[in-house]
Amino acid sequence: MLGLLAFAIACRSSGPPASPPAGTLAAGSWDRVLSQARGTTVVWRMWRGDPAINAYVDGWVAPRMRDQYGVSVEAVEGQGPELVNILATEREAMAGRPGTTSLVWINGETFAQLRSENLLDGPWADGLPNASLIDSDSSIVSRDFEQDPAGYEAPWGMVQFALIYDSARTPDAPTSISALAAWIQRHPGRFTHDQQFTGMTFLKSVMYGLAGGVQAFQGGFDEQRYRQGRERLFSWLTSIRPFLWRNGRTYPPDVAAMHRLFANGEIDFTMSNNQNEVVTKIRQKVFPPDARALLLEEGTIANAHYVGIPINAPNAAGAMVLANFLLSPEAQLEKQRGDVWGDSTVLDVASLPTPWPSRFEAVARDAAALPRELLASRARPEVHPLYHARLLQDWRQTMRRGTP
Amino acid sequence: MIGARRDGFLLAALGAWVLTPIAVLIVRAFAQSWRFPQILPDATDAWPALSAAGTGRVTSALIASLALALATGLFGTVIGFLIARSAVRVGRRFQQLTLAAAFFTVIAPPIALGVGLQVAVLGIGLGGTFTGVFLAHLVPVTGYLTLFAVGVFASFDLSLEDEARTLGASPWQVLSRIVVPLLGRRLGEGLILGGLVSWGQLAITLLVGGGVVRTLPVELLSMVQSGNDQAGAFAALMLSLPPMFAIGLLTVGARRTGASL
Amino acid sequence: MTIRNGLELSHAYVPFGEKTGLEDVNLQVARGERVALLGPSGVGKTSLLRAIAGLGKLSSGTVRVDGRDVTAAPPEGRGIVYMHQSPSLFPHVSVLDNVAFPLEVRGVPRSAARAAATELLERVRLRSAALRQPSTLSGGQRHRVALARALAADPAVLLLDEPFASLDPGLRAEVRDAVVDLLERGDGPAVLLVTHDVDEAAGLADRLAVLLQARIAQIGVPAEVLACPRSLAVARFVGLPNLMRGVRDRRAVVTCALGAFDRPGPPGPVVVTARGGALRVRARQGGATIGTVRGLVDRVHGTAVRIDVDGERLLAVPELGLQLEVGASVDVVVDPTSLHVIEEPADGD
Amino acid sequence: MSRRDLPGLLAAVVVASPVLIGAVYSTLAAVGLVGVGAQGFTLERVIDTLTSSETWSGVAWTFATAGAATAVAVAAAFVLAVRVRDRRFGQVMAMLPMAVPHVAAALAALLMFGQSGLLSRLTYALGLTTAPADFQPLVYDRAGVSLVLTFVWKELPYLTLTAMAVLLVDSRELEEVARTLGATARQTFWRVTWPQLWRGTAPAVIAAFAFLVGQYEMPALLAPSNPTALSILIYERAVDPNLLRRGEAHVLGLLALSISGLLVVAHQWWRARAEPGP
Repeated sequence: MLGLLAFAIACRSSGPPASPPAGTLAAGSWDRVLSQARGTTVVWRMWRGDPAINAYVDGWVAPRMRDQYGVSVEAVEGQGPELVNILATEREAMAGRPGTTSLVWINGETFAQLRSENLLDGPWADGLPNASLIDSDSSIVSRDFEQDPAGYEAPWGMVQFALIYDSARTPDAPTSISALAAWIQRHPGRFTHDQQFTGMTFLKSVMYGLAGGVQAFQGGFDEQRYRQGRERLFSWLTSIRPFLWRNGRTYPPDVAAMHRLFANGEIDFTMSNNQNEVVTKIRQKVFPPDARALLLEEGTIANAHYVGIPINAPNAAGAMVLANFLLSPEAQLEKQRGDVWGDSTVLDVASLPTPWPSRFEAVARDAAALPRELLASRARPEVHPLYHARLLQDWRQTMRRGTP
Repeated sequence: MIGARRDGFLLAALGAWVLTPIAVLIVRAFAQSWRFPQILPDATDAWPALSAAGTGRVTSALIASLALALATGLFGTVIGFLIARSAVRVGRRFQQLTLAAAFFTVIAPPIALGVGLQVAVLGIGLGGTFTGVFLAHLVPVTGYLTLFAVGVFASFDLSLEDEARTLGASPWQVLSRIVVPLLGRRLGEGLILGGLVSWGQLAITLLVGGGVVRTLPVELLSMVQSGNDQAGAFAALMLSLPPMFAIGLLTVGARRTGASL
Repeated sequence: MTIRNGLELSHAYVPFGEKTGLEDVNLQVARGERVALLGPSGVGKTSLLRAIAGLGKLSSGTVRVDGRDVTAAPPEGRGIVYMHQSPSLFPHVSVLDNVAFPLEVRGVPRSAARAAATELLERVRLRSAALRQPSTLSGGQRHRVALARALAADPAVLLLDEPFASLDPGLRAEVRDAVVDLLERGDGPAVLLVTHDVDEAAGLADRLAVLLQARIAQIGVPAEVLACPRSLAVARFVGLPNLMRGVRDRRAVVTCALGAFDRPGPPGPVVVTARGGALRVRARQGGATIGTVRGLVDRVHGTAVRIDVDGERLLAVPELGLQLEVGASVDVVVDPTSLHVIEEPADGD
Repeated sequence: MSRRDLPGLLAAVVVASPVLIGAVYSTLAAVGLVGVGAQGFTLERVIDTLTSSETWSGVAWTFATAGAATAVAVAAAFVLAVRVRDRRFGQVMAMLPMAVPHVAAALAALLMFGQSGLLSRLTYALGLTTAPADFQPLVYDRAGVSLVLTFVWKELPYLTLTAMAVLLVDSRELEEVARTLGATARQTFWRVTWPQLWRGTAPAVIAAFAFLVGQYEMPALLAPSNPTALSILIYERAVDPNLLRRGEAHVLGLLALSISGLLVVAHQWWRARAEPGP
C-alpha cells in the first residue's frame, strides 16, 4: 500500500487549469466565453449506441465546431445512471481537481439525480445566445419530467416513444391499449418488451393510458396515485402475460435484443424511445423495408433531452459554446433530417427568421416516418422521475420474478 | 503414448465445435440481412458493416488495444517475472502469500476489481487517460504473469545465477547472458499471454477509462448493444484476428524450438 | 532353442529415431540371473529396454517371457516391470498405496494388497514410512520404495534403466545393497539392467553384454568380458589399461613390449592386453623386463604405478614395501598366461 | 530475503493493492459512507441485499451455470488433453477460442441457438419445426443452455492447455510405470492420469469457475431475466434509478469478492496439502 501511495504522489497530475465555472461565465459576456473556449477540447459524455447519432456528432458537429470556434469535440460513452456513477466517483476520488467531462447528455431521472447529488454546474443555459430560439411554450421542452431545468441544462432534441411493426407481416396492427391486449391474446408468443429503459417507457405509456391520461400522475410523485396506476397496469400485464413471448417467463435483456428478435420474426413488435429509429434501422438493413412506427391512440411518452455541464468540468467555456451551437438552426435542422438522425427540433420553428421555417418544413419526410401532426397530437409529457424508479423496482420484484 | 489413442473423430468434433461459431460470425459480418428461415443469407455485402463500424473509430480503437496489449504485456512480463523470482527465492510462507495475492487479482470478479482500480486510478489523477487504463490493465496482467512465471521458475535452476556470479559475471551480465537467453521463449510466451489478457479486458477499461479510452472490446460492446449484428460481427472478427495471429506465433515458436506447449 | 524361464530376445531390431538403433540382438536372461547391458550413451540401451517392456516397438524380432511370446502383448500383459532411471512414484498416493498398486490392479482386495505391500516395505526397511507421501522421502528411500513396488508386481522379468545413475556414491551403495538383497531371495525375476558404469555392472551382474555400434559386441561373465575383451573397442569401453602393440609370427609366438610368449593364432599384428593387477613391479634384480617409473596413482584398492616400457605406457601393481621414485628403473613381472591377445591390429598400424 | 528480492516483493504488494482498495471502498459504500446516494452510516443496504431472495436465487443460479460449465469444460479438457496432446491440429484448435472475445462468443451463440437461430432454421428446413417458437428455447432460458455452452467454449482452451501441460510434464513416465506394473490402459487412466490431472489443474479449475461467476458480458446477452445472474444483479443495482440502492451493488460486489477470496483460500489449502513442505 505504501508503494502505491508513493506512486500515487509521484504520478499526481495537476491537470489543466480549470476554466471558470459555467455559472460565472454565463454572467459575463459571450465574447469572453468564445475567446476562452478557442483552442480547447470538450469531452462530451453521451449514449454512443446509435451509429446514426455517432455519425452526426463525429462527422457533422465536430468539424464545424473546430472550424467555426476552434473547439475540438470528443464524444465518449457515458449515459444515464452510469454517468451519475462516473461523475460522483470522479468527484470523490479526485478531491476537488477537475474531472474528465465538460458536457453531458441527460434528461429526466439522470438530471434529477445529478441535481440531487449536486453534480451539475449552473445556471448557465438561459444565457446562451440561442436560448431565445427555444420553443419554451412546449410543455415537453420546458419541463424535463416535470422538473424545471432552471438553467442547469439546455434542451437539445425531442423524441417520442413508438412501437415498431412490420406492415407487411402484421397488416392488422392494433392502435389502442385494449386492441393491443386483444391482439396479443390472439397471437400468443408474438409480443414482449425489454427489461430496461425502453420497456419501462412502454409500461409507463400503458399505465397512463389505463388511468385515463397522464394528468392523473402530474404534479409530483404521489404514492396513492402510483399504487392505483400500478395495480391497473399489473392486472393488464397479468391478463396478457401467458400470451407474451416465452409466456412472460423471461424478457429480452435490452432493446437491442428486441430488435434482433423482431428482425428474425420471433416477435411482431419491437419498440423505441425514438419514433424515427425505424427509419435509420431500415436504412441499415437491420429492419425489413416495410417496418413502421406506431403510436397508441392513448398517446405515448415524449420527452426532450438536454445537455448539462458537470460541476467539476475542466472546460465549461467550451461546453457552453458547444451547447449553443447544438441549438443553432443549422445544427437542429441537420439533426432532424430522417437520413441523419430524425431527432425533432426543440426550436420554435415558426418564429425563426427566414428562410429557416421553410427549410424545416422541407426536411425530407421518409416513407417510414410518422407525420409531425400525429406525433404532436399523441405526445404525452413525462411525469416525476420517481414513478419510473418505482415502476422499475416493482416490475422486477413481481412481474419479472413471476410472483405478483 | 499410452492413453493418447489417435482419434480422428475426436479431432473432427473438436474442429467443428471450435470453428462453427467463428464461421457463423464470418457469415454474419458479410450478410446484409439474414432473417429466419434462411440458412444462408441472400444478400452479402460487407460494406454496411464497414461503414457502420465507422472505420476511423474502429481503427483508432484497434490501435489503442494493440498499444495497451503490447505495453501491458511488456511491463507485466518484467514485473511478473521479477515478483516470481523474488517469491521463489524467499521463504515458503512469503511465497504462498505472494502467490495468493497474484491469484486473487486474477480471479477477483472484474466488476469488483474494477471498483478498486477505478478509485485508485482516479485518485492519482489518471482517470479517463490511456496511462490510467494501462496501469489498471497491468494489475490482472501482472497477476496472470506472476502465476505463469512461478511455474516457469519451478523448472529453472536459480543456482545458475549464483554460479555465474562466482565465475565473475556482474548482476547485469547474469541477467543479459544467463537469465534472458535461458528464459527467452518463456518471456515471449509471457508477453503474448499478457497481451491476450489485456486484449480481452472490458469492465476495467470501461470503469477506469470512463468511456474516454476506447478499445476494441468497448467498441464491440456498443455495436452489439445497438442491435447492429452485422457491425458487431465485423468488429468481433477484427478483435479476434490479432490474438489468433499471436496464438499462431506461439505454436510456431513451440514447433521451432521443439518444445511442447 | 527356447528357454522355459526368464527373458529371451531373438533377432531383435530396435529403431532409434529415424535411424536403426540396434540390430539382431539375441539375449537370454534366466530367472534369478542378472544381466547388465553396457554401452556408450546413445547406443540404444534405453530404447531396447522400452521395447522389451512394450513401451516402445521392435522393428522385428521376438520377445519371450517364460517361453511365451509377448512381442505383441501390451505392457501390462508381459510379466515385465520396467523401472525408470528416477523412481517414478505416484505422487498422489501414500508410499504404501504405491507398493500396493500392482496388487490392486490385479484385483487383489485392498486389505490384502496393503498387507502384502507392508511386508515388501519391511523388506526394504521402510515400513515406518508406509503412510507418508512420496514427496517427503529421501532419494535413496524413493528408490527402495520403487523397488518394493516393482517386486509387488511379481515380475518374471525386471528391467532396470540406469538404476543408480541419479544417486550420489553413498546412496548408490545403499540402493545397490537393497537390490542385491531383494533379488538374492528365492526364485527371483530375470533382471536386465542398463548402466554405463563398468564397475557397478561387474559387481552386480552375473553376465555383462556390451553394446557397441548397434550390436552386442560381447557377452559373458564379468571376469571374461573384463579380462578378455573380444575387440579393441570392447577393451577401450570397459576401460582396460595396458593395451600394447604386438605381433605374432608364423610359429604362434606373440611379441610385445613385455616379451614373447606362445599363443596360437594367425600371424600378423595384434593387441596384447593385461589387467592392471596382472603386471607387478619390483626392485631391479634382473631377469625381467625393465621399465621406468612415470608416476603413482592412488586408488581405492591401493596404489598403482605408471611405468614406461619400451615406449608403451602401462599400469602395474608395486610390490609391498617398494620405494618408488619417478625416473627410477624397475623390473616388470608378468605371468604370460594372464596376457590376453586381441586379434586385431592396434590403431595406426 | 536479500535486498535484491525487495523490488519484486514490493511490486507484488503494489499489484495486489487495488483489490484491497476496492474492498475498502466497497465496504464504505455498502454501509452508506461514500459513493452515489450515500447518506451516512446504515446497515440497511447490507441487510436488504443479504436477506433478499433475489440475491440468493441469483447466486445459486450463477453457481449452477458456472459450476455446470466448469464441470463440462474440465471433463472435455481432460479427454482432449489425453487424446490429442500429441496432435498439433488439436493444440491449435484447443487454443483458438481464446482469441475470440466474450461478447463475440455470446453473439455467435445468439445467432446459433436463438429460437430464430441457425439450429432452429435447420430444424425448420428439415420440417421438424414450423415456427421459431416451436424450437426449444436455448437462450434466455432458465436452464441457461446456450450460456453454459458459451462458457464451455470460452473456458475449454485454458483448461485444455493446462491439462496438456500437466500431462506433458508429469504424467507420461508415471503412466508407463503403471502399465509395466500391470495396470491396463483403463486402470492407468483412472488411477494415474486422472489424479495427476486433478492435482495439476486444480488452480486452473478454480480460476475458471471464479471467472465465470464474475463474468458479465455473456450473461448480459444470453441469461434469462429470472433468476437474475449475480453479475447482472450487480450491474442493475449499480445503475438503479433509486440512488439509495446503488450501495447494494457494492454489497453484491463484496459478496462476489468474498466468494473469490474463499476460492483462493481453498486453492492455497489444496496446494499446501498436495505439496507438503520439506
